Amino acid sequence: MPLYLNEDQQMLHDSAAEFMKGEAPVAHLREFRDRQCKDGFSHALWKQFAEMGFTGIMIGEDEGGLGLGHIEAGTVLEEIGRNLTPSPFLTTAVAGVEALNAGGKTLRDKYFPGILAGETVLGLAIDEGAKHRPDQIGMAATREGNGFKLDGKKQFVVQGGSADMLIVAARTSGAAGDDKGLTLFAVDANAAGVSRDSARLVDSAMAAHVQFDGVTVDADAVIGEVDDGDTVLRRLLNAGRAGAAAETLGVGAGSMDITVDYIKGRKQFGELIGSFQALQHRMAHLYSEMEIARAAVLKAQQMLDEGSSQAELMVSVAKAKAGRATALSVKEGVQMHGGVGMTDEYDIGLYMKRDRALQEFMGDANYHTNLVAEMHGY
Amino acid sequence: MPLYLNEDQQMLHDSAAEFMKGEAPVAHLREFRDRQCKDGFSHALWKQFAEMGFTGIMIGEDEGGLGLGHIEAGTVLEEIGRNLTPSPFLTTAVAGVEALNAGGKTLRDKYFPGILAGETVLGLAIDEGAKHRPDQIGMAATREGNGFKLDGKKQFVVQGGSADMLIVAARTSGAAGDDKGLTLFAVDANAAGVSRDSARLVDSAMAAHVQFDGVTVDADAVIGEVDDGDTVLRRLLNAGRAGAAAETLGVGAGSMDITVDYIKGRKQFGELIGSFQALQHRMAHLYSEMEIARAAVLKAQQMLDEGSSQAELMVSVAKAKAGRATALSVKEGVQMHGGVGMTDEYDIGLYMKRDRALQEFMGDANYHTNLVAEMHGY
Amino acid sequence: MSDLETFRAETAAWLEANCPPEMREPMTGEEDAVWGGRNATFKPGQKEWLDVMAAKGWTVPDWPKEYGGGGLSRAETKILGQEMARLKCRSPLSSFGIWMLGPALLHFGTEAQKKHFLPPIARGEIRWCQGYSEPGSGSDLASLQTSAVDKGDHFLINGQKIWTSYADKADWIFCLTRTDKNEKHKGISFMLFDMASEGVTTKPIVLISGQSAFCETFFDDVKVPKEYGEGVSSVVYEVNKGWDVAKYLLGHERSMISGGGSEGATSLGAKFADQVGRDEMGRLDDPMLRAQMAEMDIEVLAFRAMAERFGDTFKAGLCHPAQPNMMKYAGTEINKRRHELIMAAGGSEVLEWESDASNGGMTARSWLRTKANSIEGGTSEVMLNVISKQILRLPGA
Amino acid sequence: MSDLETFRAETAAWLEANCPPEMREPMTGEEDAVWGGRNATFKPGQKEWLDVMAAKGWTVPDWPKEYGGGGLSRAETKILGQEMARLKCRSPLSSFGIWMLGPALLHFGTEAQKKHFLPPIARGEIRWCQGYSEPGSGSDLASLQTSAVDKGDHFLINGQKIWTSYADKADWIFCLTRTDKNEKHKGISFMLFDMASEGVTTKPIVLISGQSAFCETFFDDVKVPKEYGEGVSSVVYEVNKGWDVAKYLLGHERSMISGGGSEGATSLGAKFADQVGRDEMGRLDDPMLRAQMAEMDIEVLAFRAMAERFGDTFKAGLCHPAQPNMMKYAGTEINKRRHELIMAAGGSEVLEWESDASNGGMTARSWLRTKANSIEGGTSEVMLNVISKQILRLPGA
Repeated sequence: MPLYLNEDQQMLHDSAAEFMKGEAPVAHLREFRDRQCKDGFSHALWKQFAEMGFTGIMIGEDEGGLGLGHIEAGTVLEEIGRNLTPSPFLTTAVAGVEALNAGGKTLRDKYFPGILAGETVLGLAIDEGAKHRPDQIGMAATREGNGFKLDGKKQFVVQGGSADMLIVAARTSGAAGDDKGLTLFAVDANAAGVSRDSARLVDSAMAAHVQFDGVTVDADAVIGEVDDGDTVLRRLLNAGRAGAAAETLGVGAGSMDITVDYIKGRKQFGELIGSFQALQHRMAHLYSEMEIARAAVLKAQQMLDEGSSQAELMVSVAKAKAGRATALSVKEGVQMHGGVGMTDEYDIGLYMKRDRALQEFMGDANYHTNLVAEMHGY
Repeated sequence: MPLYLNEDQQMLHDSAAEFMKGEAPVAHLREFRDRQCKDGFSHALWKQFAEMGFTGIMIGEDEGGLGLGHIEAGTVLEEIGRNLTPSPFLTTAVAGVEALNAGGKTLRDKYFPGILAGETVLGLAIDEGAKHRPDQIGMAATREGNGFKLDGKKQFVVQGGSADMLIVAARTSGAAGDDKGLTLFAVDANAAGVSRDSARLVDSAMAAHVQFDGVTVDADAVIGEVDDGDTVLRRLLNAGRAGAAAETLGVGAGSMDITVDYIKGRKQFGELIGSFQALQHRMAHLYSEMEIARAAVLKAQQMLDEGSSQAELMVSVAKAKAGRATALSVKEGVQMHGGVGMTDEYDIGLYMKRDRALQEFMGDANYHTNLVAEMHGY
Repeated sequence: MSDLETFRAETAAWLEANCPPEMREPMTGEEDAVWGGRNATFKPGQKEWLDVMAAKGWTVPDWPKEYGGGGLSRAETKILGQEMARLKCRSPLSSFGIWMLGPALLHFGTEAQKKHFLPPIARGEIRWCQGYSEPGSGSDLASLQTSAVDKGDHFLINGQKIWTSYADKADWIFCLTRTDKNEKHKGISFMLFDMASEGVTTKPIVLISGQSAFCETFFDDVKVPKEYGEGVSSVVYEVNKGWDVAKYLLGHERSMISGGGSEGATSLGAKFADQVGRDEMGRLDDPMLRAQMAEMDIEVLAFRAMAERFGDTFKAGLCHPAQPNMMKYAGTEINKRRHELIMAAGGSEVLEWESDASNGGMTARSWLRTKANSIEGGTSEVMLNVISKQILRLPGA
Repeated sequence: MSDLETFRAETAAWLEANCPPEMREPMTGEEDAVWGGRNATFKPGQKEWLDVMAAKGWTVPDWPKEYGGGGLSRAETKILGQEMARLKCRSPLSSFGIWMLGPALLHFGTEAQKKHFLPPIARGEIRWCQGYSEPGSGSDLASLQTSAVDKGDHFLINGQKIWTSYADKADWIFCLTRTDKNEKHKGISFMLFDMASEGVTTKPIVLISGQSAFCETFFDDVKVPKEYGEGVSSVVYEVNKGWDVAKYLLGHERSMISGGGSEGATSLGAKFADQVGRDEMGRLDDPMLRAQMAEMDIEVLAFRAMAERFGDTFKAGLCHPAQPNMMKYAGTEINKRRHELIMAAGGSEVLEWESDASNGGMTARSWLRTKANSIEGGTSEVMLNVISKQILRLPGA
């Protein structure tokens, strides 16, 4: 398959671009931020996502979705990134749906209709520390009667406060660091024993600390197989990471575009600063980095869609490369904007903030670079 | 003490600069290279070094030297670096003398007169692998009669082929990786059982692989104490590393200077390429890096001279920073010279080659950066 | 005992006797700084400490006595600083008047101007702000457009300034204005006027890191008298020669900012290793972050040596006059990278912006604030231009 | 069976039957390449393979038959390449005539020029070299000064070229000359002449990596006839329009060089871990080098995806026309960094320059050679200029 969007994918990309720009541009983020919205995103917008068909992209056609893949989800995510649109799309319709796709029909029937309608929001309760270390999950799920009892704490559950269901990774056997013994659960966010404490993040998204105190779930809540949560978790993580890379790419591209526009208009010393060769070379270098990141992200999505055995390697390459390139983009963006880049009035600072939050989401560039070394056996 | 050269040090620096430029500029290196000189340096020049007093800088006044320190040796080394002068100064008059200073009078009386006369050359037989790993020395020195028998192999013994005496680090107890158990020996390079195989390096210096097959030395050959070679080795390494950092600094400064000169004279597109802002910013950044490296090197030398307990940390900082800054200098130098920078006719490529060899000498920037992390306990 | 030793002993005794105990506690935040001015508010001990120090002239110990200073020699001033540091006495007064305007007036002012303006600065009675940058004039400051039109006995000021720190709290402003539209550098004047004048309004600027001391300041037909008394011109130096004053102060400012990289220069790796976690070998358990932190250790320790060398060569007059530009460039760039690593070490916890756990997003706000380091006081790009032209002598474009 | 399937089967059978066994061994070095020309020397099998391929026109399979080509369609050419790769047949002929001059003549040449010059190229009878750069004209190629003065029936050439690969071995040269001193780009002509002409001398260039194929070439009153026969002008396109031809070829060249970064793109860390050593956790035992190699894995794998995307979008006509500049820039810069890491992994062993152990300093020479990647075929700086102007549309200075 050639490494560019086919006609259908391009059409989806164009409609996502038009939609985000029209319905949820940066001003939309500012609005939800400034009114201190406790959910951090617009539920009405989430319904519009559903009307556009976005929420069903990764749901099978026989279950009411579009039956498409990571590339298509990525086109929407790139535009979310470019417009800094706050939404539960990545956690719910990409990573969450992919996890449920790996589980049984009962859970899909339970949650997919709400997702397709833009009513249900999922939270991913994976991380337990300040850094993403899915191999170190220690939260306990002990068998009790026909089901399980969950005890422990999860962090950085983005939109966890407004989630209807939490996908929880916990240990049914083994200890932190073991390969096997994880199980994934679909837990009602309002179940007894679940307490959520949300904090606004630097990019104005809301993320919850979630405490589980003897939360009981029955066997139906298991996504996939008991003790084989690793299989489901990998699909969830691959989808989430590739998706986050695509969103990051959008952030970097958006930041680059507004910076190029800015330096084309700003004069100092009687000349447009965009005519200064030192800035030109830095922007040309950035362009090159962003192009390479785009290719890496698309390749990772394509490999996931093809079920390639090397997909996981490429997902880490994509998350790391998109992360580094976009970090450069927002850094150059703020610096080239000069003083106004430091003000809340200009958008470039918001791109820097969103980039920062996305860097941490599901592993930063350092984490994935190290994974690549490990996958290469050194 | 203020962090700049005092009047005496400045005078020494000026005389070293004048001497190197007059007697051993880059053309001198080319001459010795092109005639395939098997020693890689001029013995006549080494005598001139002695006449200038350079070889005695670190030898005590009561033993016929100048009784000066690392700063003074560094002024000479910087000019050696700037002129790419081939000489055994660093191995013999700096690292070698410093090791002998840590040993007994018998050895000093034996070797100092020859060094002061510019007749004796010392080789440092420390490394056993392709990378500098002094904590991994495994070569055996077994007790035999009143002395020791040495067996093993040493690598990257710069000027080892023309050395009169080799300072050899070997194990009298313990195993590779142990803190204690090393002993340093002064071994006649022509002793029975010593075989030397020299190869020309990228920078035209000669380095030997030295094989020791049952080489017997008596107890007088021990520098310092048996099993406490670490103490002597540290002094040797600190002197060698700070010295190599100073020489590296000279290489970087020389490379920067000829590049600045080149871009001030080379025209393309009807303008001096030195007027292009992109090159100006890169050179200004390089200047900044070189200045910082210079401060770090001087600080390390000063701390060694003062006997500071933090000197070793700063020596690693200096070797790493000078290494990185100079690597940047030669890289920018070749690139800004363009095509002619790739030709043997221009000097810039020779700076790149010398930098490469100096990077490896007594630990590259990666090695020392890692050491700094370890010294900081993480 | 030498004179200086006597001075040290007496100073120490005086400080012990006169510094209120509250003023010997460590400062806990920006609000502990005393800025003085017409509308000054004081916490316990602050006013007493300011007054007693001002009475001795020790808010500005090295200024001449006739202008409210202490008349101390350079050596005595240094000793005073050392003793204050040793006894943990807080600075009695923070002031742009002391840091910026004072040096300019001492260098360029007339005798009458010095007598008029300097003593109230020394006593903390008048709080000053700086009116330099404009929305269209950042790096190219000399392109400023705020006009001052000569109306006989006064100038009429119209225009807008930006980045005027604490303009909303200042009493007076030292301000660059355009007095000749046909010249660039030679059409600028350095003017002093009251922020309470009719037509002056200010508006605080919200930064990406949150609230800030910065303001936009607007001048709408502001009348500035030509004289505030006999020989007390509102213009420092001469009309159309304000750029000379500004340049003098910019150099002053740059050498003040350049220390950035050495601030809090302990090893980040040592600081964060336990928090991030350690691997089986005891190393910080994020090999890439460890590598970056080790590189940062090198950068910080080397830059600290550079700062020492810069200080020593500067004092000895051995330093290139453009060297502060190099220090400013390198110091601010290192500091930005350092804060990136702090954010990476903190992970999702330091992403929180408003929680108690994150202390109101303090780490993230500090990180964002560092992004201004390489912009304020001359951008990194301007610093590099200066280095390439003035130090490397590269040809003009 | 479709026509193409038939073609594939027949081609494979023909190759099996006609390719000498020696020509199906892997090449062991540069000296295994066949360059042809008047003074060609051949190893066993080389001449046979060249002649039999040339007879079918398959040294240049996609050129028209009347010019010595195979007349194959694009699809057929691709199949021939695939079958040759599958059967491990070596390329029968390496030639700047095929790679550079051929495309230029096919695009700009007259019918007579094509008939005259192309067939001997296809048969490997005439070996060409390229005369572009001059000592004073590198990045600014159009400033070239080698003069061609119109003397009625011939041009008189004087000047000097540099970086003429294999000039000492070439029979003819395609050469940019200045035919109008009053114009820059519009005063350049693209000329063809015999290197055996009186007044042509060459001198090999020694690089920092050692001997090289590059030469300096000097023209001292070289007479170049205006015609080599009826309608066979020595000038391609028109006099003073040589820059159009050169630009066409430069674009061609850049897209050829850009592959650099993906060459030998296995993980350096995986390759060198055992050699450098492993720590207790099985990691490459040089934590900083490991971090750099992991970064390089990311760079190389991402660039490989980029190369694939570039190829795909290029073929589909979806790629920005200036994109080869970005590929050339990124690929060459990555390759340089990659070789720095190889040197660091090799340590003192690869510093050896002339020893047997180091295979004559092969690693070090390769490392040094990569430094030219970002200079030849357009410097990185020129690439960045082009990207900023043609892709980002940033304003001119």
